[in-house]
Amino acid sequence: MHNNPILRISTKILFAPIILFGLYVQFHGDFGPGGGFQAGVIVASAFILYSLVFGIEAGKKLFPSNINLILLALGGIIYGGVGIVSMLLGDEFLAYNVLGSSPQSGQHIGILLVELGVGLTVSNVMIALFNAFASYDNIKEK
Amino acid sequence: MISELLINAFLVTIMLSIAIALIKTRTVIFTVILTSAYSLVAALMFITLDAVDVAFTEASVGAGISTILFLAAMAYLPKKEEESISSEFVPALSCIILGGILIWCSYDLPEIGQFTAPIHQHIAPEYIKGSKEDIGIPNIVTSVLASYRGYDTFGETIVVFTAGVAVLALLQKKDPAKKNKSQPKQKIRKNA
Amino acid sequence: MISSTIGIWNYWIVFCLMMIGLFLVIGRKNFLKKIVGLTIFQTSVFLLYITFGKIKGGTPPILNESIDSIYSNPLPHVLILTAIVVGVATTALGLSLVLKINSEYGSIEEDDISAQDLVDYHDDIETGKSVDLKFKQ
Amino acid sequence: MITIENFILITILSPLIVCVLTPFISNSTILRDFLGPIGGVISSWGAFNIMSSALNNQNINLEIVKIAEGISIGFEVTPLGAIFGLVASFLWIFAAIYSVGYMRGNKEKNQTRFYAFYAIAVHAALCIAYAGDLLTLFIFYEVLTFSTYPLVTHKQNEMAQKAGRLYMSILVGSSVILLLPAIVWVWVATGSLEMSQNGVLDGKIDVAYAPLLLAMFVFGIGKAALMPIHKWLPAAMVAPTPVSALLHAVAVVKAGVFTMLIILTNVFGIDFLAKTGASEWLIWLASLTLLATSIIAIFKDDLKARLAYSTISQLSYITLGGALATSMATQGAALHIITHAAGKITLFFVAGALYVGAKITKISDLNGHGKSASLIFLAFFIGSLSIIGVPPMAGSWSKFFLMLGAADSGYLVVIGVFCVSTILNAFYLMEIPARAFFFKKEREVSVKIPKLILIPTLITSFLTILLFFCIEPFQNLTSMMVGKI
Amino acid sequence: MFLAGLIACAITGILILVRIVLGKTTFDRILAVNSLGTVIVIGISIHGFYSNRPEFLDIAIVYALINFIGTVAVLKLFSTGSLGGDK
Amino acid sequence: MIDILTKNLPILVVLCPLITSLFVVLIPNIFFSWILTTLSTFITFLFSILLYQEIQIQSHISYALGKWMPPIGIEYIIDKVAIIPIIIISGISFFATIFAYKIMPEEIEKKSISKVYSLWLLAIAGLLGLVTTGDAFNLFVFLEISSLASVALVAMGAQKDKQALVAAYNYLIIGAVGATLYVIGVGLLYGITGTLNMEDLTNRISDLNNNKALIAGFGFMIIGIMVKAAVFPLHIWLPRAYAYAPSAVSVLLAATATKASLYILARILFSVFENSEDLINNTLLYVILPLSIIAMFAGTIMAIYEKDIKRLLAHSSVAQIGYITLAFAIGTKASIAAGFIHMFNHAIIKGGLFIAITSLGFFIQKRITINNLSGLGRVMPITFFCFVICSLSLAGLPLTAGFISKLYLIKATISSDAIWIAILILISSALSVVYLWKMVEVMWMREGRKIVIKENPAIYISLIIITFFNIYFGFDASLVVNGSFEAAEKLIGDLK
Amino acid sequence: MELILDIFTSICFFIGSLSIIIGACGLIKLPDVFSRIHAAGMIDTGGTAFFILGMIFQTGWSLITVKLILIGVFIFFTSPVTSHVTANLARQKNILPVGKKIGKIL
Repeated sequence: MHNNPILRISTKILFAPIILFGLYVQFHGDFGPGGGFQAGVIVASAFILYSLVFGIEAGKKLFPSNINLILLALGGIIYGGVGIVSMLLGDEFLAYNVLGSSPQSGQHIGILLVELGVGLTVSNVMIALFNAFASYDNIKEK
Repeated sequence: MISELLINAFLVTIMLSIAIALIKTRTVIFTVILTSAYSLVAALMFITLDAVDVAFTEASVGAGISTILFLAAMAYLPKKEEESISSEFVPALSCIILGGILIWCSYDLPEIGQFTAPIHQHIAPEYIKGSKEDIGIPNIVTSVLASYRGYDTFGETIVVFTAGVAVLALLQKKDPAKKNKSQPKQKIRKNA
Repeated sequence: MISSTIGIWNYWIVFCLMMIGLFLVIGRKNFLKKIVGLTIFQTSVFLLYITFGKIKGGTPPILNESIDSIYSNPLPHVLILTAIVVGVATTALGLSLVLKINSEYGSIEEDDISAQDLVDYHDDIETGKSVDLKFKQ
Repeated sequence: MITIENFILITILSPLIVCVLTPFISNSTILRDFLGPIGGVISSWGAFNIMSSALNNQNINLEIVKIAEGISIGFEVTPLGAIFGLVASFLWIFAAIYSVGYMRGNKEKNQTRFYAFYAIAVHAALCIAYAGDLLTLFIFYEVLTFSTYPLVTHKQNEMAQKAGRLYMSILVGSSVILLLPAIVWVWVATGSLEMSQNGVLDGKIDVAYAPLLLAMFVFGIGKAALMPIHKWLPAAMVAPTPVSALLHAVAVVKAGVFTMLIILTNVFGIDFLAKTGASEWLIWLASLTLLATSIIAIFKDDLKARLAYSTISQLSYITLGGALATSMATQGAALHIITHAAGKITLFFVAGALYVGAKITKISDLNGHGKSASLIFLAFFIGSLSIIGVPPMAGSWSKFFLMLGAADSGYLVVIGVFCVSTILNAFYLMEIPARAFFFKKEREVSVKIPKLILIPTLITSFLTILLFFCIEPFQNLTSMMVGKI
Repeated sequence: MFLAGLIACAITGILILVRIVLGKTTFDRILAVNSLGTVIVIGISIHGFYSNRPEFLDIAIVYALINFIGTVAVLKLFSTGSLGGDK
Repeated sequence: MIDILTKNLPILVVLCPLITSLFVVLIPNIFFSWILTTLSTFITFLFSILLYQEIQIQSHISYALGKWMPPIGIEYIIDKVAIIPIIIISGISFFATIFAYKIMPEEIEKKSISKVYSLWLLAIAGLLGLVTTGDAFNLFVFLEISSLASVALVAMGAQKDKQALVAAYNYLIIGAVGATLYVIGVGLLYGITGTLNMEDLTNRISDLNNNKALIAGFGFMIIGIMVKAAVFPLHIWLPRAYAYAPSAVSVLLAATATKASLYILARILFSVFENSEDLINNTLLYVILPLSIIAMFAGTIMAIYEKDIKRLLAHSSVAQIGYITLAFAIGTKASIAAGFIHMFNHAIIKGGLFIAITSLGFFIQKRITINNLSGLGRVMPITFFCFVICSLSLAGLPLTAGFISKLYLIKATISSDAIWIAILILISSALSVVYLWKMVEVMWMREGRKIVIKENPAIYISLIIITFFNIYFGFDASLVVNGSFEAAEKLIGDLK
Repeated sequence: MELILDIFTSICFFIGSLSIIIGACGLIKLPDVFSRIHAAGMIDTGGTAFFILGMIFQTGWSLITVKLILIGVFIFFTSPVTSHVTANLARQKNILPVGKKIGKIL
């Protein structure tokens, strides 16, 4: 597929809009269907498409695996961090009300951050999974 | 109402036929594609059942990502499924029994779509009301997901994280350069 | 009887789908097929939950000022969102195990593998020709 | 002034201290070897004091650990316990000296381990003697089983492994499967684990169930070696002889019959037994065991095996005495613990001495050795007479009381059994001195017996005679035991 | 009107399914699946309008995306034998 | 600050390992990742002890996550029952982590060690979350966290022995089926009650008598949990998973994994469904009781004929789980208390046994079969001694923890007029002496290879501590016994 | 006004339906992969275009319209690409159009 210029160029063109769409789903999740998971998967699928067309090594060059690992943990840390901050501010775990000036704005901030955490983790896990599977070589380890 | 029923019936028939085809087929690529199709049809079904977010997720996660994972894994696996020697009678029987129990109990389940069912009366109204008042987000699913049951979602993020770490740890590539350096290990052990 | 049957027939189909999935898991010996079966099984369970959440004449639970209507129950949707992701995590882990199994055993059929294991076990214990369990680098 | 409670601690703790100290001083052989006898002296000093205060009818009670609500480890001195404690601790002195001689003479390996476990076995036996409730009794009963396992399998070879397996399976199996539920049954029925002098079960348990409960106890106490579960005892003969002496004379089997007597008198109560006749079947079983094992003993050529079967039959005397459920018979049974201990330990000492001195294990090889080792065979002779029950040896007292008890209870057949068994006893025991003194020597083997073996053997044989004359304090204790308060 | 569109989509879907089942070569099937995806995307969009909640369009986009990536993946699998290669 | 701590203790117990796991995965250094893991488990243990003290004062803590009141939001419930598995899991995991220090780098590639520690913490966090949660669906999520993490941990044994992969695979599939069955059950119950909160569920099913969906939902839930708890016919994943996992992992799993599920089983039986008495009584009498009795014997007999030691211990776990479920099945206050006592004691016993066996195996560098153990008792006296103590404790020798549990179990059976069950329990426990003694005998009697082994304190320190607990709780069991009785009282009230 | 829009929509839908059904029939009827690509193209282009046009008539000008256009553009982009790659691969795997022999068309 590497030698197919049509596919390569169309992938390059589609790459940015897909990620844009992912971000839209991520941040529009409060108003329409969507949210962290879906956005994460869409963003991940952009990278997966890239890796499919240009090869896994190129994909890893685009998105190095150590950054992938850090972001993978970071998503969870953001999520947990929101909970811990709310705990430190004197409320229960994941009680977003204290995060903002009013309960509603607190909830908004909380949900935004939390969804961001979910999105980060999901997208990075999906990319990591794909990379791990696709670059697994079948030679018997001896 | 009839049209809803029709769409439902149509999709369900497709799902059943896919499932039966899955039992029949022994080719791995077919199995994978049929699974993907099953997820896709399930996503359509979710749409007709008013679960937009779920359909969204099922389409992207269930149909998209898992299919790609299946395909990626399939590349290294045998392409055909062998016929098993052992009888499939006992598993089939136990499945039929379980299914029978479920069908038996379904007579006491609330009818589909009935507004008076306890499930719609007990907690759900508070979410629908609260989402507007307490949280101020139109998408109730998001508000329940991220706030009311935010801890579930946290756990689920952790599940995804777990799976990621697990797969990374399992399928870690061994550095071919380091293969020869296994000798010092031996020494440590003797000292231990 | 008939009216109630119409009210619940959807459940029946869902149950049938579930059991087909379960059958694939416990009846088939191919490791990949088992995972596929698990996916089917779980997806069917999701359908069950979503069916519970449906209200006749309801709309998706996204508030809309212009429409004044009944919203379907959002809670099952949330639960299933969680469950879908859990399901894909399980699938991914299972697939990675299957990959490893295939590269170690050269097969993913249960019969084959247990036969190999049996031979190994026998070698190990009965004849004392013990496998050296040193850490493979 | 040392209070009587502290005496209990002294008695039971000194073997434990010996056990703990032994591994630490294993470099200095002499110190290590004589730690045992020293411990024995201290311990028996305590036991003497306990016995004297028991004679003064003092109530001695000591709670050590409270494990949980309603369960604790505690000690209480009963008359029977005082006797058994004295026997165990006093004979330990000689057994310890003897084992030093034996181990050195035989150049055994792992002596440190041996002494340590030897001491812990004695500790367990003493704890059984002074056990204050059923649970403590059971706990140390098990400790005794497990601590003697390394002793039995001391040689660590195939034979020892098999014997050890049998030993453990019978003793642990019986005690866990039957004794423990029986104890818990009593616990549930009476609401406590206490024992009392007149029994605790009267009125607390359905009379129809009493024989069943008794059976659970009787077969649960594997150490008493009643007929179907006696196999472990001959099997355990692979152990070094000091261990056999300990097993068959001092600690293990005596702990078994002691437990049996305690159960019969202090849990069931002899009145209750007599009233309900719950123990009737036990009389027949014990009689059967008694006769059968005596007959088996006759056909055994291995000296230690013969002694082992003899032990089984003598143990049945004690069980039978308890089962007859009259005060006389019970007294006789209690006295038999002492007298048989003194006699049997002598016999085992002799067997060990012959093994060390001339590597003789078979009776048929004994012919004509009487001259070269006359003192040893004399000791054997005295010991045998005591076991048979000939005055002026101690054994005559216990047999006398047992006969009286049998007459009291009305089971005249039992008297017959006693008589037949005495004849059989004489037959299989007297063969040995007879062969030694009167038969012709077949091969020339020099018998050299170390002093450390000879001296304790002679002392214990002398004890059997001494006991005949000072039986009174013991008899007082036994009558206290059956006395109604 | 919308229902008519839906029914048309359903009929088309069934027809395409027939092709998938008949198959012949794998590429036929891939082609058919791709077309089926398109039809389903249209169907989802129409269903959104039919039930007065056009939010469904997001799903349609995702569906199209997944359809595309899936097809590319299957094609890649057929051309190189694995998803990882860079041929 | 202290105030925040005390207020949030229930969640902190779970959160501590959970959050740390996210960081551990980023540390490439073996030593530092271990330090962080140990620290985290230690703090968790500390938290659980603080929680225990808190429980003595308050007796029932309900923690509303996100400040949403229970039926709406997710609730954490900690009472005198839940505290028992919490203490077990956090305590054992702490000692297992200490044990892992030396043994983990030997069995697992250096590159993946930090990931393994991360999974390790996730498994612990999952188990703790399982125990603390008061929400039926949240339970499923944590069930999955713990099972996915444990599956991955088991699979890491593949670097030693490829059978670990199949073991892990079976564990995964069976576990996932179990979890899905559980979800079906929860779904059916949700369908008829409309709630997921367990306490709310209890109230709302009280007026649903003989509802078929209720019965089916209950059945599916129980089956799902029984799979996870390895109750007899559903235990097939367990022996292999324990046997082929890396040493440290088998210690962790054997001591903790099934305990959490057993606790959930007890809770579903006696707390969630307390109002449908007929259903529960029938289940106990006709399902769980026979299964437990079969499990007791099947597990023991399998163990007797098994020659791979880790599998042997795993079979024995099946039997011991049988004891615990049997205690639940009798259903009186005393017997449930006995079940909890045994749960606690079995955790420390199995933990000790697995540590001892795996450290023996660590030195022989072979699969730990019965033949390979010969003579090891003489070269490794400390480990051997601890092994003997722990096995005596398993066999129920007096003055060890195992005796206490057996004693109370038998007392409970006899006082509920089931003397034949008591005898059966004792026969099975006497049989268990057979396989334990077989091992001791081999190590003690046989001549081994001539090897000089210096035992390493880093390995045996946790073994000695756990062995000490085995003896200590044999002497002073009042803590465990009182706690268990309070738990049983809390579960079934004063009714029985 | 609405009526006119509805009529427009109806017409569009009609054409769209017609084209997808014809495309599907083509998929079944036509003899080989290469010719079937044409039929598939019918569905992908004609059908999508008309249906989306029809729906745009319904919405007026809003975010939904943008999304609809996005879908249209996306499908316009991707389906020819996939068709092309499919045909390309089919050729590589030596699948020949009906009636052609190896070497003739290259």
